Amino acid sequence: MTRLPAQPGEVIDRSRPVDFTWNGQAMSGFAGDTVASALVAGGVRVVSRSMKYRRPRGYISNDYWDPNGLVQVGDEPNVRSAHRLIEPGMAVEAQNVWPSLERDLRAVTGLASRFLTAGFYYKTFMRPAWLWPTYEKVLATFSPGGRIDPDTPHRYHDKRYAHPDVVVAGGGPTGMAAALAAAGAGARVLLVEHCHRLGGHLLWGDEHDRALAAELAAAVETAGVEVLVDSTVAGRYEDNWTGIVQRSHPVAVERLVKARAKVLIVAPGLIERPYVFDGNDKPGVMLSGAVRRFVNMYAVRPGSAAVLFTANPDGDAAAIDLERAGAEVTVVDARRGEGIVRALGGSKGVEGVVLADGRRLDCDLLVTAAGWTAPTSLLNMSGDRPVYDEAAARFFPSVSIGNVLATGGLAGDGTLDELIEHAMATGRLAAARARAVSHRLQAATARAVPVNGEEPEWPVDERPDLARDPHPALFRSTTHGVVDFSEDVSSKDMVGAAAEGYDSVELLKRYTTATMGPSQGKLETVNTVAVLAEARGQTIAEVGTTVWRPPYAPVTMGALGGRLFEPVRVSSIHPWHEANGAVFMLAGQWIRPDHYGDPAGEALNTRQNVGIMDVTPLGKLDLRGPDVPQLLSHLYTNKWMKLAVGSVRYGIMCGEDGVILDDGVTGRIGDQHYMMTTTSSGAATVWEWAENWLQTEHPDWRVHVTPVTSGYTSINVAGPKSRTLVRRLVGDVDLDPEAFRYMQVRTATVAGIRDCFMWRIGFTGELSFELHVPAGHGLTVWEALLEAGEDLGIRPFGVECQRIMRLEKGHFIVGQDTDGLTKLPAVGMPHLLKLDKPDFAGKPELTWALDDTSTPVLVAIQPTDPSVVPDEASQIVRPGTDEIIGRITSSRMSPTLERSVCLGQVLPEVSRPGSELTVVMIDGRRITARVMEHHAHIDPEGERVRG
Amino acid sequence: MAESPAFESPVSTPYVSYGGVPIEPSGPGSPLTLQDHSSTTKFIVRAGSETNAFRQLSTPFATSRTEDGVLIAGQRPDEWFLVGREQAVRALAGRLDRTGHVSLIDGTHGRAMFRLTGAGSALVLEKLCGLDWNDHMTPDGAAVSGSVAKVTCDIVRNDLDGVPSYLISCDRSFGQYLFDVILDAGQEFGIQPL
Amino acid sequence: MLIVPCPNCGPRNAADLRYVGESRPRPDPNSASAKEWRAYLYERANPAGMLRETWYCRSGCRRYFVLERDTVSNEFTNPPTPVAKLGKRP
Amino acid sequence: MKQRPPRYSAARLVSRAARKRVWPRVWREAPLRNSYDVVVIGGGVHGLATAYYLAANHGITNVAVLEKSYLGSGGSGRNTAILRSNYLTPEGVIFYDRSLDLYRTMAIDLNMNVMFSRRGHITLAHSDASLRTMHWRAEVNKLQGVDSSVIGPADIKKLAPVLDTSSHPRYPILGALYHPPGGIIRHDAVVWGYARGADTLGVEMHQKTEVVDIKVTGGDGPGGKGPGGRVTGVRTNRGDISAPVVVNCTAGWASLISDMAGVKLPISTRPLQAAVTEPVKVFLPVVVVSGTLHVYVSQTARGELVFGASVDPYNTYNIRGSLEFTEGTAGHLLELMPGISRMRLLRQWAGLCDMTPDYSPVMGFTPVEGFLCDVGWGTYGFKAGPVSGEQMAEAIATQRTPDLIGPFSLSRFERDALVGEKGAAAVGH
Ligand SMILES: Cc1cc2nc3c(=O)[nH]c(=O)nc-3n(C[C@H](O)[C@H](O)[C@H](O)COP(=O)(O)OP(=O)(O)OC[C@H]3O[C@@H](n4cnc5c(N)ncnc54)[C@H](O)[C@@H]3O)c2cc1C
Ligand SMILES: NC(=O)c1ccc[n+]([C@@H]2O[C@H](COP(=O)([O-])OP(=O)(O)OC[C@H]3O[C@@H](n4cnc5c(N)ncnc54)[C@H](O)[C@@H]3O)[C@@H](O)[C@H]2O)c1
Ligand SMILES: Cc1cc2nc3c(=O)[nH]c(=O)nc-3n(C[C@H](O)[C@H](O)[C@H](O)COP(=O)(O)O)c2cc1C
Ligand SMILES: [Zn+2]
Repeated sequence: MTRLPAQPGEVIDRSRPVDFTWNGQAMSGFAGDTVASALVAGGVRVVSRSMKYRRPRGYISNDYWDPNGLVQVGDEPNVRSAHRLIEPGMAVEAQNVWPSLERDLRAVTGLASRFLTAGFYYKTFMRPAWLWPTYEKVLATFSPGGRIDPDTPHRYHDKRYAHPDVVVAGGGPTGMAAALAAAGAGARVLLVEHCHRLGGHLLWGDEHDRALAAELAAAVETAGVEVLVDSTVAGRYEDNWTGIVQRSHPVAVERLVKARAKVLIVAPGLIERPYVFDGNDKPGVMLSGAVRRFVNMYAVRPGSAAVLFTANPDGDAAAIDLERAGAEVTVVDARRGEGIVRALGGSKGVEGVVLADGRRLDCDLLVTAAGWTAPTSLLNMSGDRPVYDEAAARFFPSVSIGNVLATGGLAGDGTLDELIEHAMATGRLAAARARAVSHRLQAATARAVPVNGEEPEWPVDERPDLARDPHPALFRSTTHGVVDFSEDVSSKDMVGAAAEGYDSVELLKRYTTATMGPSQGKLETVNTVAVLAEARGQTIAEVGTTVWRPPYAPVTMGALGGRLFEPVRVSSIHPWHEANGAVFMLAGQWIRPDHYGDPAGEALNTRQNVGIMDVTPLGKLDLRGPDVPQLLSHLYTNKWMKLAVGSVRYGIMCGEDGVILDDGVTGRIGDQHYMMTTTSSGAATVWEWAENWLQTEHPDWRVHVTPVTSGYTSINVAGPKSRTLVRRLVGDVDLDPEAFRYMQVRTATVAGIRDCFMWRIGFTGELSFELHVPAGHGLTVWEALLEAGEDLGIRPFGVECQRIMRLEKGHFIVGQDTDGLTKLPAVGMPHLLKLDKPDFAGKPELTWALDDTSTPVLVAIQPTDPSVVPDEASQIVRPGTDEIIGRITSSRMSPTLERSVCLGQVLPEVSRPGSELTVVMIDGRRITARVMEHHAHIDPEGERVRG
Repeated sequence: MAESPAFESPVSTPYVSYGGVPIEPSGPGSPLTLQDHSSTTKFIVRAGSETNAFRQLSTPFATSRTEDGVLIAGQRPDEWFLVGREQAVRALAGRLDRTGHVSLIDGTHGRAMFRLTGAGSALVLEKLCGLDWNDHMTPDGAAVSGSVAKVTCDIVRNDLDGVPSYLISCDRSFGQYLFDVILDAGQEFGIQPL
Repeated sequence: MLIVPCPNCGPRNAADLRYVGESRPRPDPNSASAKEWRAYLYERANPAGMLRETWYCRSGCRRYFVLERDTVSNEFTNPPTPVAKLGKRP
Repeated sequence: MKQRPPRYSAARLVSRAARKRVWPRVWREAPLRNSYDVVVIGGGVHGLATAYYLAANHGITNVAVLEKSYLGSGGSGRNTAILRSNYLTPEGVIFYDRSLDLYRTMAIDLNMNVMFSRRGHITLAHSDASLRTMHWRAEVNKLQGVDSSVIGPADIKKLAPVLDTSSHPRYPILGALYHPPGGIIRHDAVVWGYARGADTLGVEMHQKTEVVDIKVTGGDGPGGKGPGGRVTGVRTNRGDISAPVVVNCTAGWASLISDMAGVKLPISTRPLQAAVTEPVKVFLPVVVVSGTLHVYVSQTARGELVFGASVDPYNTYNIRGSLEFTEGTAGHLLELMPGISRMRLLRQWAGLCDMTPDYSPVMGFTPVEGFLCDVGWGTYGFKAGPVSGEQMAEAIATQRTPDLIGPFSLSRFERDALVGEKGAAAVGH
């Protein structure tokens, strides 16, 4: 046991033991322990194996970034064991080991490591080519992560937006101080801390540090700052849109907070940088911060005989902590020119170290405190390009971005007091700038409370610069240590890659994969750059860094995806459909009945008796104003200036490129009142299309366009008995065929419901009445129809039946029988194109398209064998060849004709009635088919609809 | 004339939570409530700034006010919602000067409408809508349109006796979806249907 | 997410709007040559810098309007109402 | 005469390591000269392949590839590396299929293992309309000899067990277009392989060399540029270069380069984003695409999921990326495969795409003599790199447009002879 007696700053609760398993073995720790602290307390030294060479690895940084500390917890892969708290019953396993952590058979690759330099795979496995798939499978077994269970459910994740004045990323002393100062200056502040509690590095500091942490945390609480712990500011995006992932949430598994920060304060502190030397990845080689966290926060002693290589006060403090914990400590001080060269030891971990002066010391813990990496990630995302400072041996922010302010260790050094002072100044500055932004926002926002007074001054940044402590530049490329622990890349790999010409930092990265693993450069960036600089004989500043990109820390797909808002639309008859056996289909956002069990039967019944269909999704636009005819003439390709009140007309709309956009009927209901119908999927597009013309090209036209699709429940009553049925429910309209003719519209009272519209149109080719009932009474009318039509053999029908019937009738569907290049002349309705109008959308292209003989046209097609239904999208080829000259766009078995019927697009040369076509079936068979004279397979004269 | 049959709401009862558990409606005294107001009469007025009706309405874009029991909300630069009891709305609409290019459309059937009331109602909206619901940005009376859980809604802040309250309306076909989504978002704050 | 300064509503999330594209004058449909018309349909200036473009305030005021934006920095200039870009002051 | 560099092979890898010999540079750094026979602008897969095939197939070796940043810094280093040829138009299908042919033998041809993993590619259909488009593509493909077919949910589940093929999701999976020859490749290796191959044949690659102007004389436009003119060279940040042939292979920056010559393009530049998760053990053996949900995803040999969506909603040259992208795409991926909920996103990035109105490229000669374009690659141009290089090289060498790229000429817009690939390319990859 290496659990120490109670430590003054420990965050574990010894009264609450927690049992869990490690690779199936029972382990225990205390509430508050991380998986890492509990494992190390339990004597575990090796937690993983390295990615390529399978070398045993122990904790190195003991924090979220620890490249060696990724474990499998239940069905969750890649859990940060130095960050995740233990829970009762947790099943923790080493991942990426085979067959076991102790004996990984793939470790043989370690022996071959001198051949397997970075990028070796680009130079091998090429011949014989047929073996590559096998190599591929073998390589895949080296994939480094844990495993997922395909059946893991995506549990309840949540999202929210936030509009704070100031977001503070980082809850260390400076983040807390900045938050306090900003709140004190009147700002609404959101303080976000990646770890489980506020305090930052003070949590593993001395008594004075811990007292300060507690004091600041308490002050933050009373200051009304909203605090999110175990939460990460994952990204800063356009206009300070910040994404925050909140892991510990009372209701949801995780929650994504999307905050529009008026000012973002970046206070992430610094990340300790590993030292590159031979053997630096042996278990027991640790960073000073790791040791201090183990000892001070978790009362765990990670070793008993320590050699500590230090270049800074944090290293010195680690020595004191270790000694207090009862370890023997030998200090190797870089500031006195002392150094370490090589770690000694076997697969169980470090056993000794060779010093620069040639001495050999035994140890089971080798600690390094070699300097810092500035996690400038959030600043980079804001457009900052960090600059290297030789003297301080780390990168610093360079440009000042108005609404993103850096403070704390990231911005410079100094005493805690000085840092806190800088942070307070930053908080005040942030609050003042947020005030200016807020004023501007509020002044510009129509609905906001009007703002009084002048816009506040944009305060200048008068914060004194923080000092930069000199730090020895401890970089060594010649010692062949590991640079990227996640990716198993050594300095030797890098020097070799640079010599091969991958000698800019970006090429080096991509060739060696350094900085591309789970720690994303947090530990290894500066060392990578330093190695390359040395290899090229350049300075670190000249080499520059790779780009940091979001997220700041890896965040789960669940948190990002959350629950998707996917709206669904239903008509007011939907509950009835559900209760009456409808089989539904998705049509865009709509859910609507595809059929009620027997689409062919529905079709036959509608042809013989009467059927009703819920066509509510049909787009409906209410058009009012004196200039509606102008608008209609402009949108449609045919004429609209003389439509009589009570009449309905069909029209096709084209885009400016002449391609068919939508179609539908529009009726004139009153003097200046029209109702336009569009396809279900085209409703929104047509609305915006109409608004576009009205607002940009023709602001003088007085037309109000209002979408009323859901305002009316639309019911198509179709079939030879439909008039009989409608007559039973409508008393106030003369339904006589002469009085209410095909393509007319009336206002009616249906089943006692006033203000309904009734059109005599139909897509099915039957006599039909389309009823548009105020939606709050839609179900009433539907049920009234069913009741009144019982003796007439009424049956509801769905989309599939409608498709059969419209195809029998030869009506095309925009987007199915036409495509993204189909222009109006191709659908064979020349009467719809009126080029003598002064202007309409697409006019020039349509004029030119009339002369086009090379693009396909729409025709009706019947296979020679009536029992064969070629699938939709079957291709039509020139006989005896594979040359495509057309395709079937729609096809069905017609229950009425008891034969297959189709629509298709074919080249004009074979479009004449009677032309024989060769259709390639999906199974490869070729069948013959014939082009028909009319689009309509049934009733080409239209007697039934007019009936 | 015969009375019209009862108005069919787009929201079906009983109410069910996200997890499928039925939710009992509560009384008006509950701290956070969601109420279906879809049957309320809603007229849409369209009138350009050159019309008399525009002046009569005297409710600038993005604001609202109440006249004779009718809420007048300036939902778009040339568009208003008149919301209230049918008689009152019709009366107010009847008084509008219709000369010029003025349109009056009955939106009662086309729009679902819900009232979200309670001190925490802004928190519920914050989960669903990216607009800023803080008091200074969206004070009582504000009329705004925006996407709520990916459905475009017209929202009027219409406090009840000083308690924050929002009238949220959307295309009727989305009514059930939106009602469910708001109920779900409000679970952590103890929302109850009314 | 980008903030787009709607002249009616004020600053709004870009997701509330639809990007229509480069603002281009429509040639006279009765006299335009095929070359001119197709240039209108297909050619794009696509500058790296200031671009006049059309947006539609889909979830807000439902108005089309033209803004000028720098396609490198994504900052808007000369919005129809004086809405300064959030926080991007020097 | 230069010496041929040592070939890559396992045996040499071992022997050189044993003798501690460093491999020579993949490509050399030559001084920039002031004249070349051909200047290729853009060091992505298109530019490098063009240069390589000029040298390899036509013996034209006095060629410089000018790249303003590092090789592969554009779309070629940022793409999701999906290769397929299951397009919609016959023109498209045969064109992309030729590219796949070249990719199939590339490792051996270039002596660089580009790791083409021909694992199969499925495009999911969630509506009967998209199922119809899948059938359409499958039928066109078959007629061009390309292996594609429509399969049902049961077969989909067999290919990718992680997919939720039940009827519960908001967008249930109704079927898919299955394209066995599709797959993924190690995109950077393709770039390096072409650069190394071209270098071996004498082509020069110049990094950090930015073209700032193009010299044209005799044209109709201002400064003698534009239609009717002819190219005489380019101006760079490192000096002027004269060349009778200049090729624009700059993808997202294509309009800017083409403006320098006075040639107008039908191109809008939009960012396309992608992201990668942390690695986990391989569970997804095929490439999965869903047009309805705007996602495509594959798992690399290292175990990461690499995924992307459709282009960003507005034009910009800025590639900072957005939260909307990761949020939306993660949400859609979870619809398809709830089991990845606990995987973590590692990094997101973006690249610029040169979008054309019909989702087909713009290739070949322009109204300025000597100025050629190989642009308009949008979100789908990586797979086309080899065939484009081959055909562009042929066009330059023979001074006539090869049949394979005839349909993609710039003049098709003026003629309104678009090649509609939106149905297969908008999110398809
Ligand atoms: C996220 C993403 C995913 C994608 N996924 C796929 C996919 O799965 N499959 C697929 O086939 N395609 C995909 N693509 C598209 C594909 O990446 C591109 O179409 C392709 O890489 C274009 O190659 P290129 O050589 O033409 O251009 P690029 O690789 O972009 O090269 C152009 C080069 O020109 C340089 N340049 C620009 N201006 C100048 C100048 N003035 N002087 C000198 N040099 C200049 C640039 O620096 C750049 O390196 C994707 C693209 C992106 C962004
Ligand atoms: N970080 C260390 O290991 C360490 C150790 C000793 C001393 N110091 C010194 O501390 C002083 C600075 O204190 P400080 O307050 O700047 O740093 P700090 O390290 O005390 O606190 C920074 C906090 O920010 C959190 N954080 C970082 N990025 C985050 C993000 N994107 N989202 C949410 N939380 C995030 C971290 O978890 C950490 O708790 C400097 O002098 C520094 O040298 C730091
Ligand atoms: C197919 C593919 C896979 C990638 N895998 C990784 C990865 O595993 N780790 C990583 O950090 N980045 C990965 N990247 C992203 C690169 O690090 C980098 O972000 C991208 O090439 C864009 O360059 P930039 O971020 O420097 O602008 C990958 C990129 C691509 C195109
Ligand atoms: Zn607006």
